Amino acid sequence: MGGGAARALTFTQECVIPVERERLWDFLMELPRVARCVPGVETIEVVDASAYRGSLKFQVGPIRLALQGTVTVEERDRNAWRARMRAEANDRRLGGGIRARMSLTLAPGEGGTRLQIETDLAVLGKIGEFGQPVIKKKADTLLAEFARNLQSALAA
Amino acid sequence: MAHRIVGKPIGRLDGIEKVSGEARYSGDVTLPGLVWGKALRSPLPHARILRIDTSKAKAFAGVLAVLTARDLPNILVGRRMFDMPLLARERVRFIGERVAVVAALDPDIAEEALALIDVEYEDLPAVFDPVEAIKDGAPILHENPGAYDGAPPERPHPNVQSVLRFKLGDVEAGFRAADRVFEHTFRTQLDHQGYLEPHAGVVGIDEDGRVQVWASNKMPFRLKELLSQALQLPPAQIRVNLTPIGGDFGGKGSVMDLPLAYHLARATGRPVKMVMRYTEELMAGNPRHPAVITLRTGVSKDGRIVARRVKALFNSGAYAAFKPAPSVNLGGAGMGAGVYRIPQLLIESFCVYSNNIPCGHARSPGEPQMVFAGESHMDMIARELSLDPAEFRRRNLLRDGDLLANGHHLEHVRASETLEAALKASHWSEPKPGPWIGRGAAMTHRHIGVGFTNARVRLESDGTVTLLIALPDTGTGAHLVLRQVVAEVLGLPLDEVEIEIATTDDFTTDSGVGGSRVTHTGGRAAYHAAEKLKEQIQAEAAKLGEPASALSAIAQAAAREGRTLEASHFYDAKAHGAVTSFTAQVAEVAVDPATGQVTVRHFTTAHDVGTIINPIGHQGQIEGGLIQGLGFALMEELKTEDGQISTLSLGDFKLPTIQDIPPLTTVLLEDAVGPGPFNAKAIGEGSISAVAPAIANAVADACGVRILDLPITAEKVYFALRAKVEPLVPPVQERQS
Amino acid sequence: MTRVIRLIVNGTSHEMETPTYRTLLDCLRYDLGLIGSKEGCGVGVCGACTVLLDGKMISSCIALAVFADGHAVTTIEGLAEDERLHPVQQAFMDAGGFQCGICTPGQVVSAKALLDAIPDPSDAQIREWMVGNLCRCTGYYKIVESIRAAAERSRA
Amino acid sequence: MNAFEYRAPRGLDEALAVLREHGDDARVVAGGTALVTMMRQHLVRPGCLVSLRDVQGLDRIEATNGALRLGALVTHREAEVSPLVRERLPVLAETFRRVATVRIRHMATIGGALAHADPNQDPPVTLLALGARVEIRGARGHRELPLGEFFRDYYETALEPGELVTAVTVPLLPVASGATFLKFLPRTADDYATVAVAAIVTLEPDGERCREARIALGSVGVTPLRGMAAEAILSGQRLSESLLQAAGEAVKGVVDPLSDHRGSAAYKREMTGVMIGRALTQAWEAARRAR
Repeated sequence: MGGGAARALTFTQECVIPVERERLWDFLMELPRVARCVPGVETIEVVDASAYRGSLKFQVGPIRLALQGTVTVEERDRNAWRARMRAEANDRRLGGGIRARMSLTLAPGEGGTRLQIETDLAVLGKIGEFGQPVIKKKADTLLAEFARNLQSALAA
Repeated sequence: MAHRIVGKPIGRLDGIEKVSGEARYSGDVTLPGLVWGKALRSPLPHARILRIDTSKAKAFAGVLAVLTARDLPNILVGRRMFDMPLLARERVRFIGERVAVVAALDPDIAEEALALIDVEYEDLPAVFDPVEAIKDGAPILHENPGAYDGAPPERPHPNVQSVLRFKLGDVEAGFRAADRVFEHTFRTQLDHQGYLEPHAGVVGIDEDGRVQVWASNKMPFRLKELLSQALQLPPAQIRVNLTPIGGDFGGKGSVMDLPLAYHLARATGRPVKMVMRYTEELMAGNPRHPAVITLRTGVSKDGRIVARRVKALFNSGAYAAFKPAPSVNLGGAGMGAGVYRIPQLLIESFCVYSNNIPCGHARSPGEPQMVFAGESHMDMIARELSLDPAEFRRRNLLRDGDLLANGHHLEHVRASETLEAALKASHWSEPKPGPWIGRGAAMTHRHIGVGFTNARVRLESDGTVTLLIALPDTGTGAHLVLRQVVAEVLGLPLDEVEIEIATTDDFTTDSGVGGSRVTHTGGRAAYHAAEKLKEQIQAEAAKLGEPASALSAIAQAAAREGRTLEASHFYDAKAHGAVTSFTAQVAEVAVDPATGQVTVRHFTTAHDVGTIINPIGHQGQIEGGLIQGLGFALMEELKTEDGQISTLSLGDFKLPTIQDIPPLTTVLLEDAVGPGPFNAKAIGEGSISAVAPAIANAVADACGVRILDLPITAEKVYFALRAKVEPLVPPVQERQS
Repeated sequence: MTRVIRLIVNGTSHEMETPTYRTLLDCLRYDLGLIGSKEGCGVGVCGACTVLLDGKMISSCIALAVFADGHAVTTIEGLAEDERLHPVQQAFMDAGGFQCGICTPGQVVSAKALLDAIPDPSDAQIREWMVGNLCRCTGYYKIVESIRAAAERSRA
Repeated sequence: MNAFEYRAPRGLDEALAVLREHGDDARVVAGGTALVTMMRQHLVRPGCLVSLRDVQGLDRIEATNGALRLGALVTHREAEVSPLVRERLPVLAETFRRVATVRIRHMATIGGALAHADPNQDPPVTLLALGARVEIRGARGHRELPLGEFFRDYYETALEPGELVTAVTVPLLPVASGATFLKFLPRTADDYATVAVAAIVTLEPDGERCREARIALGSVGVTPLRGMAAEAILSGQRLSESLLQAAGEAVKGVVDPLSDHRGSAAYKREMTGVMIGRALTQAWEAARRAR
């Protein structure tokens, strides 16, 4: 059993960012900046202190998703160095969408801070009718790329 | 006794429209001004609907109407228990539930418009597995199911739809008396009936304000009642027009989209056609219930069953609406007793709510699930007792005077003859042709259906006879069978008896097609009506001094006096008789040890049948049911992950093809005593249920691997084989709930 | 967007204006009223929509009507010759090669194409050719018999 | 389906011009078995559909020096029954024969199959093992790519916007070679492969040792894969159980399957090893006979 939307498998990305935990935390808590590290993100705007609205383009071969939706920061726990956020986005033209719950944890690591991103992704509606496993795989690679971009953004 | 027409291998004379493409199914019906309806479905398994915005869809060119629950009366529909809204109201309970409906000039425009409807949801906790669903603290699907019309009183947990019990003697005492007790748990998958005609319907409101309905539905009179309730209209204002049905297999008995088509017709002032895409069938039809079944059996030293307890959990999904039985459960649960005399028996069957597709009836409802479990269990016990599985069955088979789980006592029991016939034909006792080859046997039995049917026969002025009947043609060949019965009684050639398809205006009632009923009830209704007409004809002939064979002269004489020779009969078989039909099947399989692939090398099916009225149609029922059983055993599965079905096309949900069928031997034990015309029995549901366990038992015999959950995929067999030699292997693919 | 196309259906030429998105199946069924061809799976798997395009069997549910512009289409309605059933049609009736009949037009059209290509097919050839025509009623045994019988009848 | 503009150019240059004109909004269609299905599912919504069906000269199968050249519009069925393909490259004809159903093979084209780049298709596997090259035409003219460089990812190829596949060239087998394509279908006969493998074995003059082996794998990665490590293990060796074992282990190392209705990733990996062992055995025997 599981709560809410139909779940996909959970992906986990791990990477070490060569900066101290505080700096990484502060960076991550500024979502618009983080969003620029997400491949395909086109716009991101602040709704309120914990909610953001944005759009993302994402392609699986012939299928092009233009997702519009919101990201909500559900938890900011600087003592536990953990943040949880929830993304909901739909593609109007295709009639479908995605739901993602992400949890970011920061831990001391070799020469920097170990960032762990756990993502729980659901693919809904029409999009879900097309090879679920393929889209999961795609999302996985997208998150890996995000982690790499984050690294370089902070290294700079 | 010898017959002229009954029992003759007559081809499908009734099918000229079908082979020529002229047959008009519901989806082929068209009316002036007809428009198309399409439903928007929930992408979430359990959520609150916060907001629906249909403005963009309404503005889309070619759209005539968009309706949500707000626009409809707050009516709940069902076949027996009324718990399903026409459109989701405030809350969705499964992925695929209808939340809005659109009418447009063509189906593509309607589907385009669906994407323009904005729905805002708020997730609710969901539950998918039936075992989880009845634990304390599980998410609750319906606050007060007991309040629904037709809801059975007993409800040990709010997520239980219904409980069905079969009890003989004192089961605990039985277990105390047993020398050995065995317990095994089995799982069966979610499976679609697989008819190739998706649900289709046309609803129009004629100039007299009557609602005209064309629907792929096998019970026109029940449909009329259900629509009258769903639409809040007097029954007289609804006419159901019969069309051929493109496959039923139990799945075509609900109102499905018809109430929505009606409301769209009201909203647009046009007749509305709604045809589900096959993807919608697989996502939101009413498929076969998945099951979790535990059997506990106590046996004596000499291999006799002294007690059995069966607990079945059927995962019914979000609504009970698709189950027609008064129990709102699956009668097949009674097959937990198999074909065996079990003095102390307790079967408990629970249909459970979960956030999955609502399940319904499928060919012999509940039986393929229960017989897979029961007949696998029998082989596993036989192995433990070092008995030949056939011998273990022999010692326990039902005999004359024994009781079924439901308390019916049996006569003319031919269980052992049927088993022996299958064993002989399959060379059971001969050595197997090679390594990795195994044989497995399984048995079942099926009641001869009951119900009520109206038939009317009329002598036409040209001397031919017309049979008026309101039983839809689901493809079984029943209409041809009924013509044969009438022709036999009246001594006419077959081509002088025609069928006329009635509407719901022509009769007052009829229980329709299903439950292995039609040859019995329709056959008897036609038989007695024909007998009555025969008497009239003889009386007329005597008056005229004509031979009774001078039919046109007799008809014309009556016509001159303004009379038509016509006779009707209403046949009503209420309770099941003391006779059932037994089936024994043997599968011979080869297992590829390197891949786990199972090949059925040969299949033997033996049936205890009555008088066969049409051998071609009869054999067709056996073969069709058997291959459905093969698909259930080896390949068919609607895979779900947290309520989301991922096999949403016939490219992913695979049905057996013409290259997947095994060589087949059929054995028919004829001339039994049957309640149908000329001693006929039933055959439609006789061949499907024992196939899976026969194959599972053969796989175990071939390679020593016992598969407890269907389907028996190559992967499961492969990893089970590996597990025998290596303890640490990847798990067999995650089990589906 | 619409397009004017010309189809030669069962020997008769039809010129019509049809939306570009119209499938050949919908064009036959709704524009021309030839309802013999059925939509089952809608993805080219089940064969209920089988028609012959220039003599070759195709899935009309995943072919656009515009694809057939200027080409010859044979449907189930075109098999019988002046009220006389095609041998395949007769054989399906005699041998009980159908039950509900929803797949039958596709079965018959495919079987006709088979006998046009291979007048005397082996059972293996019948099964390989017909694998794309699903039938849920018959279990296929009587379909094989029907085609065998039709082959014999055609030779006679 | 959404409303779209339909264009059916009769020549290649015209087709390229139409593609330039419509850019990102245009989709190319030939047989339509993949694209029309996705359009019906509302997954693909082109503004303009450019059909190559009427383009002349892309439907030929011809023998060029040491190779077969199949035009992009050749259907799977035409490739399957072509006497030329059956005589020169029977393994390729057999591979096409295993695709879906006769009806689909009548519709689906070779160019379409390559451009669609679905890793679950059969022909790319055999074509990859055979060392086929893809001919591409675009605004900037003509170019050619080895198939191994053509597939990039799920449904993604090296085709630039506005480019088209025009043909595929397939070298014939060297002497003393045998080739086998195996499609593992544990469910139904009309299913996609759970695993598909192609193996080509070329023997030394001694007729015993393997001079060269070429292995390709389908349905076990984001593109069809080459089993190079296994090929290296085989070259110079004599056929033996242990050699097949080693080759099987080697291919298992390169695959990265997805769990789906046709099997879990773990099962597909195991089956790749089994199938490649069987394919190599058959190819080896064929090579012996071919001497």
